[in-house]
Amino acid sequence: MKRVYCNEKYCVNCHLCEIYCLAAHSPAPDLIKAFSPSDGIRPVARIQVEESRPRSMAVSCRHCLHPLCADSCISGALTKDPNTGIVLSDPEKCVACWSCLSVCSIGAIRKGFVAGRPVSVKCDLCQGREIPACVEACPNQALTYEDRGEN
Amino acid sequence: MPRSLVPPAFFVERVTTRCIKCGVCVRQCGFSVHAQAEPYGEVVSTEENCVGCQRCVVFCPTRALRIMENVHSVRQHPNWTAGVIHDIQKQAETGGIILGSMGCDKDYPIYFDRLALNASQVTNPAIDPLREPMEVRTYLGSKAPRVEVKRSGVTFRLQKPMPIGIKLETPIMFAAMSFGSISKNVCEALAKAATELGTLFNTGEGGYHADLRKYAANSIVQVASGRFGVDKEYLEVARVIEIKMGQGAKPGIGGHLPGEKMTWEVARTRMIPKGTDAISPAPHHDIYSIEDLKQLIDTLKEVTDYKKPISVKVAAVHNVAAIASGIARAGADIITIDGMKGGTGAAPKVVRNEIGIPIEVAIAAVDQRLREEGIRDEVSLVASGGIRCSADVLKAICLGADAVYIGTAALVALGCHLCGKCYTGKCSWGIATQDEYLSRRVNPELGVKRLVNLVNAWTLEIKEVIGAMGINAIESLRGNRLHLRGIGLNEVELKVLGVKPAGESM
Amino acid sequence: MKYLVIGCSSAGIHAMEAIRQKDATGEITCLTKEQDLPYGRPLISYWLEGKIREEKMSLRPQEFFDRLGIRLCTGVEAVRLDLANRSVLTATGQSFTYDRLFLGCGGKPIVPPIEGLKAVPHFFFHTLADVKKIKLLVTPEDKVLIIGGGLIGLKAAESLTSLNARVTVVDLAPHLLSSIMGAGAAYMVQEAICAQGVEVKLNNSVAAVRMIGPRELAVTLKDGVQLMVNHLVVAVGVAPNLDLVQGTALSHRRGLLVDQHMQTNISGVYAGGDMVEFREMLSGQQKVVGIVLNAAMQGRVAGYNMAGFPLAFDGSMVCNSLNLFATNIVTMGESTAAGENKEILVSRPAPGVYRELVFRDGRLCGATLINDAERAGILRHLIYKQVEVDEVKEGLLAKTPQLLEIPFARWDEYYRDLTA
Amino acid sequence: MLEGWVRIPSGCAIAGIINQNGQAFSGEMIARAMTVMHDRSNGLGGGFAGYGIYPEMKEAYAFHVLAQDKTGISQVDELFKENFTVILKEPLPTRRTAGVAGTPFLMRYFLQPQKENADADQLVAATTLQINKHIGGTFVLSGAKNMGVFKGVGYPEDIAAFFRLDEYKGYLWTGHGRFPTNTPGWWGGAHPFSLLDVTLVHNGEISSYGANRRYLESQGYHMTLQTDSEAIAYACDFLHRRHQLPWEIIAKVFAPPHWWEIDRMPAEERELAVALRRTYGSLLMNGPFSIIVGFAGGMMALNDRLKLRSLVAAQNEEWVFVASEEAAIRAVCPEPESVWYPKGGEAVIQLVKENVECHAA
Repeated sequence: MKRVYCNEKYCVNCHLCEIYCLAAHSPAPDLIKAFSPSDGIRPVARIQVEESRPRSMAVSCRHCLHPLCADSCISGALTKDPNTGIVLSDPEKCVACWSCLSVCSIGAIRKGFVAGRPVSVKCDLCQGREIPACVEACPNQALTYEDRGEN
Repeated sequence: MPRSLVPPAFFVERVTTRCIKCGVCVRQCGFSVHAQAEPYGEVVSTEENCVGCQRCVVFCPTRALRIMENVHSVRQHPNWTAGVIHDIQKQAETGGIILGSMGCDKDYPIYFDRLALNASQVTNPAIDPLREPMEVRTYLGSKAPRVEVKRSGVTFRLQKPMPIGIKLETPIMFAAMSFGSISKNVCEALAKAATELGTLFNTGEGGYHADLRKYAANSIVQVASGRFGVDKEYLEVARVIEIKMGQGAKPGIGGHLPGEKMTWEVARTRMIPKGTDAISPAPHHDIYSIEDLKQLIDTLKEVTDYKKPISVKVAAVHNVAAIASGIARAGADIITIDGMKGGTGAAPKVVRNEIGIPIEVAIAAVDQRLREEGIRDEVSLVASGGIRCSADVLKAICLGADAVYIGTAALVALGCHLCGKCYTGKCSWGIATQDEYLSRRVNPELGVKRLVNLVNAWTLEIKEVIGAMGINAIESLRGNRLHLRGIGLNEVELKVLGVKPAGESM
Repeated sequence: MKYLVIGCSSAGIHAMEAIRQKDATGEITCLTKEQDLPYGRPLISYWLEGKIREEKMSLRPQEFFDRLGIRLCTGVEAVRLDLANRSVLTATGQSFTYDRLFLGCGGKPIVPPIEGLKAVPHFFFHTLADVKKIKLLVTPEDKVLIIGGGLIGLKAAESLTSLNARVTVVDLAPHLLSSIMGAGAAYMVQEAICAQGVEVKLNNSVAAVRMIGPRELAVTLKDGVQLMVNHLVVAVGVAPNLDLVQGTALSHRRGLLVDQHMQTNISGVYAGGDMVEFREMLSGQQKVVGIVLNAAMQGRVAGYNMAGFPLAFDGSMVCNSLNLFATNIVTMGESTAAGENKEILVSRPAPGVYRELVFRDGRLCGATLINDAERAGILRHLIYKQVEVDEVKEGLLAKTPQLLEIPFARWDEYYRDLTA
Repeated sequence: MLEGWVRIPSGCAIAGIINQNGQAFSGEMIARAMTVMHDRSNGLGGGFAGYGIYPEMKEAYAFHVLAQDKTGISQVDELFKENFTVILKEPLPTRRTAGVAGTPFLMRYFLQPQKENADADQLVAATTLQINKHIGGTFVLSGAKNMGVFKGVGYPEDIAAFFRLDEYKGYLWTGHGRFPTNTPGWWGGAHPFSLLDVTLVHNGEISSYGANRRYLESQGYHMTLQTDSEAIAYACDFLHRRHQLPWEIIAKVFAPPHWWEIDRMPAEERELAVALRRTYGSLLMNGPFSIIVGFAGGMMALNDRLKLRSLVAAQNEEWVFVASEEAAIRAVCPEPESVWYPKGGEAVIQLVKENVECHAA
């Protein structure tokens, strides 16, 4: 399946991937409104940039074959779609116990908010878009969206 | 020193209603202009540091930033311009030479913009590039005076082999920019792009990085006055060897790469101790006359078993025609003329702006002189310094060049915004820097695509234009000054360029 | 091939998923005594607090069972195992035969030896039915005594407080959550809970209880103290549910014994989850590890093996994450203080945040994190893979974990084994 | 401004007839072929080259010289005296013809080099260039052994009549009708152009003229007549006489195969093709052209690489014809055995048979 890969050598620590991921998942019409939503709770990007100068790297969900997060989810909110292979979190079922956060081996799940409720938030590979927003936003082609033959 | 009198060169205007405080500009500015107390906190800017490289403007996701040049820093005065005044202030505060990078920024006339190209019409048709192959392939290196053939049955065979010729699929090459002044990623992008385009790249005087030797078949390696990185393997692996006698941006002076930029990798490639300043003296301290140069040319030919063309690069100075004639007679196969508007990583601003002549007149003069002496075909002529677009390439070839180098244009393709601060090594675009946090900003894979796109675009334009001229092979354009007309040039300029005024027919 | 799965919780579901992945045509039947679609046991406290509606609680929607072609029989309790004839008898007399059997019966609440307990009404905190009963009977201002200060006890305390009951928790151990954390961290949790009005009695237990009125219970503690409460909740812990196994040839100790392939000593009979005892990878000892993740992994391994796809399970690992009032608690690996040649480092990177990391010869082997769940999974991975982290200890203590600071040489390899 | 100063683009008619057995035939035949192509020229230029027309004086250099006035002629006489002995000097025989007016002085000389120096050809060539460059208004129409060029302002058929071509016999004739635009005709600008025995008739315009000219100038040639045909003629002389290249190779210099064709050639052939383009790139004739080069003993017809000008060839027994139009050929040879249209860059080279007596040295 196609996944987002980050080539750490060319990540320039600009965080545009985070900004455009957030915008893509926000109901707000544009970036400015997306960053200052009416309910005052700043939305969380589903990709995050690690910084350890001079190096930096964007980390997002690997959509594992046997995702530990789905295995440890007590409410069945986190499931791996059998057809697309994408691991999705259902905000209505999530009770924010953060078990998923405590087992995701690369720390790709974050504490977010949907309709004011705390829920787990993770990369959904921007369904409905040709290329994920983060890959499209990366100015240095450090993020690529490709199928490397891993299941 | 107390407070500097030099006003900020740029003002940072931040539209606060648009700023989402995301900190992109803070992290991207190589000159630490923007700052943020804590994540998503208020962003403030120290305008003195700004060099106007537009990195923040380009990266700001909400277009909240504008960098404006401070044009009202002095009372308007025709003689005492802002530039002159600020230079005096700086030197009064530092007592040192004002450094500059990139090319001459004085508004000398740009002859390229005063020359118009021709088109064929009615009496002979233009050639349709969509139907006919437009041939821009060029060979660099000296040409044989004549071809001797032997008839064997119906076909013919070459009796005497030709001197080595380097095939360029397009008459555009990447200019000499040393590893040390530019980052390794940029070197790799240039090398790989040249290989993909079937043209050459020049390593510059900084040696040839071990990792890039796989592109050696398209490389021109430089032997400069510092002899940096020159050893047996360096000469053997290269396709062309170029003796650097001068550089258009700084004729008559040497080069200086400061010790701070001398990282381990740069030092290893230059074969000098880490941390030392890399000084390439002017002149070569073993070439004080044309015969010494001939000796070096012969030595290089001998060492490489006469398998590689030897090029000599000189700056365009007043007697460049005589120099070129001497170089040709000294056995060089290729002469590179670097005009005064050529770029540099670091040079005293006064040298960069005031010494040398523009490439247009230099090429015209050299081509004319070599033709008069009947030795034009013993060498290939390469124009360099300030080539900005495909029209410049065409006009340089019409004036007599076999091919051109692009340096600054290539860097602009990779993101350079000509802020002119390469000498600081803090280039926010990751080009003229060895700082790993910055140099990763040029992804060679992306860089190659951009460079290949640029050269392909220019080559397509060249094919379209020569088609319009009714020519389908670049050989017919070389030295074909009849296809140029001068616009707004005076009598003397027309004569030097060997070009008729617009309005005068063939 | 006929597959029979007893119990439809995390272990059972993952077993069936694995079977269907390797055997597209096999007939799969699942028996569960739960009345409706399967739900995650830990959700019952969230239901009680009204944080989740019942129709949203199903671990897997009906579509899951239809897609995998599973015959789900709810409200059917298996009561007798006939290993010889490879069949199972249910409470209503039905009999199901099998070629491969999976036991995922999970755990059973432990009933402490309290004098008079059986005679008085008392709740357990184990199933949805339990909490539905509590919701029915407990009214605001009722006084409730919870026996057991572990995860279940404290979650019960939290949900009952949300029903405006006045809760007291009694625990045998010197501090709360003694099974998963050390005293220091536990004290912080206790402070947070008491601040919400919960009373905590430690080093104590209930000696006897007797009914003195329709909703009046007199409780005598070990230290002789008398308490008058309206309700009693038993939350001492959960033990493997071996009802079905008793009297059969299946060997067991505290939990059902299985090999690396999750197969019991009877061939064709597999098991997984809370009812099983298996090697805990850090200590190497046989333990019952009753966490959802472990049940899922064991179920999946069992499923593959049942479908003839040999796979070994390399050991379970303790890893908990829960919220108590506003405090988030994550513990993993050897997070209790015990154990030799261990170096325990504590840091408070931000106000209200407590991070306790346990190192043994340059490797992480345990962690207790309070209000510090951000990217905690990275620490779990360091423990699970026993990564050499000696030179990055300070970084792990001071900041949110970062992959860049882990001495992994090549990221594409790291990614590949993640996705495999 | 003198027409000589300005390069005149010209569309034209060209034709060439050769008898492989060296059998001489009257000039009337080429005139007849040119007549059919009347509309391809506008009467401002016509001309012919005849080979083998002075059998009785074939060892002497025959000069046809054109001058505006007597002084021109006397200066020419002076110049010839320096290196040659003048065997015969006489006006070029002409006939009053309606279509031809304003005729300049036309003289014919038969010369013999004084010293038996080795390179008589070089001397003749130098003298020709000298006259064209330095003697005002005076041009050498042709200067070589046993051949002559007859050209001027007028339709080709009138020029033929004016120069009484019917009275000459030669084994090879080429003809040209000119269609210059924007200026009245000029005797010096008519085709064919010649240098020693090489003559050139050319239909078309050379876009690479600037590059060709600069290269030829650096090899010692002086462009005086400002027509690109002159450049081609000098290029033929340079490649054939000074560099001794055979005509097949010269065709590959003027109209080389494209690089994609070269890349596909076998190694040896490719090596030669690359060498030719590298060395003589500046003599690549770019732009539309069809030319017929006449030389002692044969002729070559050639089209530009893209065949943007018409050229057709035909063969009948020992005759070979080339012309801008098939009609011109059929006018003199109604049923040729074969007719073909040579591809772009594909030369038609026809020599007189080896042992034929009239073949000049």
